[in-house]
Amino acid sequence: MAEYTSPELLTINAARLLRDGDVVFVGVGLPNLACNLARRTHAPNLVMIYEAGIIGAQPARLPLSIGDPTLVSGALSVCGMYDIFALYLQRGNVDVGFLGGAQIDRFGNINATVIGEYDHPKVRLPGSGGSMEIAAWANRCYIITPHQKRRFPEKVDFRTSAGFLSHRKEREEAHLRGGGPQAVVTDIGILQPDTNGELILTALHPNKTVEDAKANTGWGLRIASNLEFTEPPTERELTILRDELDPQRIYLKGGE
Amino acid sequence: MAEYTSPELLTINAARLLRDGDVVFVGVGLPNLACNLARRTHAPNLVMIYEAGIIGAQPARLPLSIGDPTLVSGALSVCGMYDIFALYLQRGNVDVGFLGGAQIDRFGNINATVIGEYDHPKVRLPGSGGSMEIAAWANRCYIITPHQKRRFPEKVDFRTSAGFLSHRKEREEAHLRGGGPQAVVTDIGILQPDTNGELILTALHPNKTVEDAKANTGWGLRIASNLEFTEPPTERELTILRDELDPQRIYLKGGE
Amino acid sequence: MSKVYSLSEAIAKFVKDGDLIYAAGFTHLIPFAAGHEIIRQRRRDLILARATPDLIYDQMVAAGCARKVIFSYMGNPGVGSLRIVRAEIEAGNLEWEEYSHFGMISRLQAGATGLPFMPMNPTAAGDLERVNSKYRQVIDPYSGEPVVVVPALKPDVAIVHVQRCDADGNSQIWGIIGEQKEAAFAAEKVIVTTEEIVDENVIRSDPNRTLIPGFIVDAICHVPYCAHPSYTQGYYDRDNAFYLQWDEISKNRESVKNYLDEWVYGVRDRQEYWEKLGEEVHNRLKVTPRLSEVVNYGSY
Amino acid sequence: MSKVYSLSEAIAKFVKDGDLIYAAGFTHLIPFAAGHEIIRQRRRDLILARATPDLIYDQMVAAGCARKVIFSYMGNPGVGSLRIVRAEIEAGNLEWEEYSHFGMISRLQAGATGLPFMPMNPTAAGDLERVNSKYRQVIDPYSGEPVVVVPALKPDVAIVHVQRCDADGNSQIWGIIGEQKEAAFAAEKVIVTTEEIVDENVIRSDPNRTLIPGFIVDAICHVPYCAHPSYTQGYYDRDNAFYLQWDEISKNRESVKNYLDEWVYGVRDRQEYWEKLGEEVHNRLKVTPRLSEVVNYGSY
Repeated sequence: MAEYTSPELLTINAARLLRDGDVVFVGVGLPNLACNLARRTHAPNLVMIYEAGIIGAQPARLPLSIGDPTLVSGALSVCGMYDIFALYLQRGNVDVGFLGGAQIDRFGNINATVIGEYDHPKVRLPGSGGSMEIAAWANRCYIITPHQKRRFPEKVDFRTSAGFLSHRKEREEAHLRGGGPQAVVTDIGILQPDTNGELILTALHPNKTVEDAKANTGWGLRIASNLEFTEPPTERELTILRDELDPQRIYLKGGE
Repeated sequence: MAEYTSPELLTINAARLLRDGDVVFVGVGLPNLACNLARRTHAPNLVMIYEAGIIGAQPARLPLSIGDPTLVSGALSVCGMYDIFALYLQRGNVDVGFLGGAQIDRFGNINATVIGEYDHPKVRLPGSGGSMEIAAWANRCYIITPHQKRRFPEKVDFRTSAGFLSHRKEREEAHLRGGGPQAVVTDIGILQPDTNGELILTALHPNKTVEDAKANTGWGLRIASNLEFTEPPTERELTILRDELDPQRIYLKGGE
Repeated sequence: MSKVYSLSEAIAKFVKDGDLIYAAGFTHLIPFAAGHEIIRQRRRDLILARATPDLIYDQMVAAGCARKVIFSYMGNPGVGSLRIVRAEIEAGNLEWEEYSHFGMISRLQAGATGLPFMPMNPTAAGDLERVNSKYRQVIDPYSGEPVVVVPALKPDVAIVHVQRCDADGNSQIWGIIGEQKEAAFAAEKVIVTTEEIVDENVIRSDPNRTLIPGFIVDAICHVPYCAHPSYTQGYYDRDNAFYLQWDEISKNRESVKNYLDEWVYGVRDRQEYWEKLGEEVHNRLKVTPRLSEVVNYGSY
Repeated sequence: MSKVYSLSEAIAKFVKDGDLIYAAGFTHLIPFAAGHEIIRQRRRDLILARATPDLIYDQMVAAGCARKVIFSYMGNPGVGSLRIVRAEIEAGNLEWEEYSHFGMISRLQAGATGLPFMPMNPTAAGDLERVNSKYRQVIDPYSGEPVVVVPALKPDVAIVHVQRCDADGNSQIWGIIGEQKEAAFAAEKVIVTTEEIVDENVIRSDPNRTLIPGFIVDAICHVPYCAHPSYTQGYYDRDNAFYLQWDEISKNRESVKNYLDEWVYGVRDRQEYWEKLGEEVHNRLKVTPRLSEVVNYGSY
């Protein structure tokens, strides 16, 4: 079995969740790599949209910021920021959004704003950016994150973006057009919402255990009755990632 | 004194009301000619905006419709219809609007919608177009119209756009950003609102009389105490209109 | 799967009786060929929405396709009255729903942006809001003052004519862009008619010019001269003579019937229509080039 | 009267202590030269609004120009934390007002379009709306459902960097256009900085490219390389190395002070700054051309 780093594992598993034809609202870093990997494997018709207003980018180099000029040159369309959020995201033209944050709680709510009290922050984080709307309006959301106890509290300090709130029913009653988080891809396995919207462990990566997952989760993590095991990264996936997509290992080096 | 047609008289008097630097929301026909005449005489920095989304047109031929392609080629800017109404008109970037209609009443309200009952129209007119917003939001509005009794009723059948409503106070209480109609230019003279917002005769054209005006107005037209007389069209004004702006007499032939 | 269809296939597949249609284009780029194809396919009970119904809806109403029009200015632009629509309304044969231009375009803006309504500052005119109950008010929570709102317009089908697009429907438009983008995003289905289908690289050379992304487009139809007697900036002129001629034709039903028989039912498609117009018209509407300066996007 | 000023004249004339400033540009076209000039002129008590404060506001906050920031994402894009703004907020030295990106840009959209507020569909996240009382709700009069609203943002001064404009300020932008247009229309005063002042005929050759009309512009400043370390599409690349370097510099106040002394207070203007950056940087940021296809507007 091939050797791989944790970011490679995350990226490959995120890529596999994408479907051909998906319109993806994507940031830089691992989500960008995951989309490009999916495009080169099972999802050649995937469309990448960036919050900077870029549709159908064809970057000639690895983009280093959400507004990298390489995303613009050769793109299919570029529009303003109001339009990208309104015509694309709010209107319902986005299938998939990627989210991240400092804390993800039991019901998939995310905190990217503040640790401690909002008015007297212990640690001030970057804030929502586009994530409040992505979480609400993209048809499906995926979260890519290292699996650490401090990142998975029972309840987030600040709800920057909505998962299932306190229960799937609460999200449904809010009439949000998007379906909420569909999977959290970690370096231990994959968490997915159950019928109540609670994140439970549905898959383990090779050589990882249920105990690894439980020990690194801040709530009493439940395990799916039909727990699955992810296929290890293939040589092909790793080759594309390493040779084509991030040859300088800017995002793929291990040790995050 | 030079001979001139009624449309020439209207156009020249409308042109004189424009100021250098004015941003004018303009339609085709006489308002377009008036703006171009003003640009060639006392208002070289006047900016013409068309509801089709055209800013700073430099037409090489006389535009025959509001969306004539000659208005686009060589313009300074072209934007969408939402933007032209929102960013320009609603935002307060338009100094002057031109209005017209089948009926103009004592307080400068205009009907461009229907003669008779709305649901069972005797004569169905084109409707508002942009005039509802122009009348409300342009800083100053001017109306160009032949002076006929049926066009000047005491009260319009349908209020397509707001003049001073029932009184200047009523308009002020509506907090509209624009100042309302400033002048109605007719082939007899000029009507302007008094302190109550009622249109009164403030100027007569050469060879016209107060009696002409009264006989052709559908309410008891009051006469300004300092009634003025307009300067007759000059040779220069007529020459520019006839030789440069409408050499084929599409809009300037007499007899309307 | 290719989304490139002939116009007649696209109309057959995507336009149903009873649909709310928005054939876009403010004076410019009006998709007359699509209107004629709808007439030929004898669609019925359509709701026809456009800021300015223009000749295209006058003809569709004359042909019996519509049960209702939604508009903000019902005139023959630069000429005068829109005789057929007007007569049908005056006779009580046609439903209508009416806005100001800004109200109409705000409805599309709401539809396009996924909002339930769009606010507008008050105009105080009052009567249009009184007769059209879709105009409502909300109170601005910051000032306590009223704001006028109109509900989102979401056409079943938008038909949008463009200068050029690629085979996936990524579409570039210049000149008057009117409500082309908003109509496409507001609608459930989008039919793009285009003067040219170009290589994807032409589109990618200038992404800021692309107003409609291919993935919201359902059908792409290559229809040169689609807009006549309206025009396509840079491709051919507006046929002003026909707008004047229609004013005469539409004065009586017999001449309207003759027109439709000859120019709509009597031709197979737009190509035949264009050829039938003949050399004189072709030459009269020809345009000499006036090119944009290039811009440099840079190779990154 | 000419509206062409040197940048230092324009800042002196149009930016006052206490003003609400919107230096526009989403990653692209950030007017760093204007930020540096504001620092050199020692403006105080500014309210600095931007979706992403970016390094420009980190530097202005470090220099003591600001009393408050308004933002929706406070990071060093592609690098990590925005250390100075973050530290000042954590220390309680800096007021802040916070939105999501869509909330922020909706505020500008309302300001630009002359509306008192803009509606947005609910996101249900709740906490940001709880801590920021400028978020309000109105009830959609059609469905009875709540809609979230934010009030218009009307900056005292917008600073907008563009690729090219004419001497009247008619400005063309391509690449990421972010909130450039909205900021200009929303603001009371508009300062345009430009890579090039071109002949009016260049602008008129492609009117659809003109996002900002000259008559809303108060000052036009010819400032090549204004955006460094941000970039101007087609003119020079983003200086990613500097974004990484700032992450180090901003770790302590001494190195920040040294940076400002050397690169802001220590140079007269952008030209001196650019020359000081030196050949290696110039070459590293050079861009080879990639030109748009032309379009034909036609001679009418």
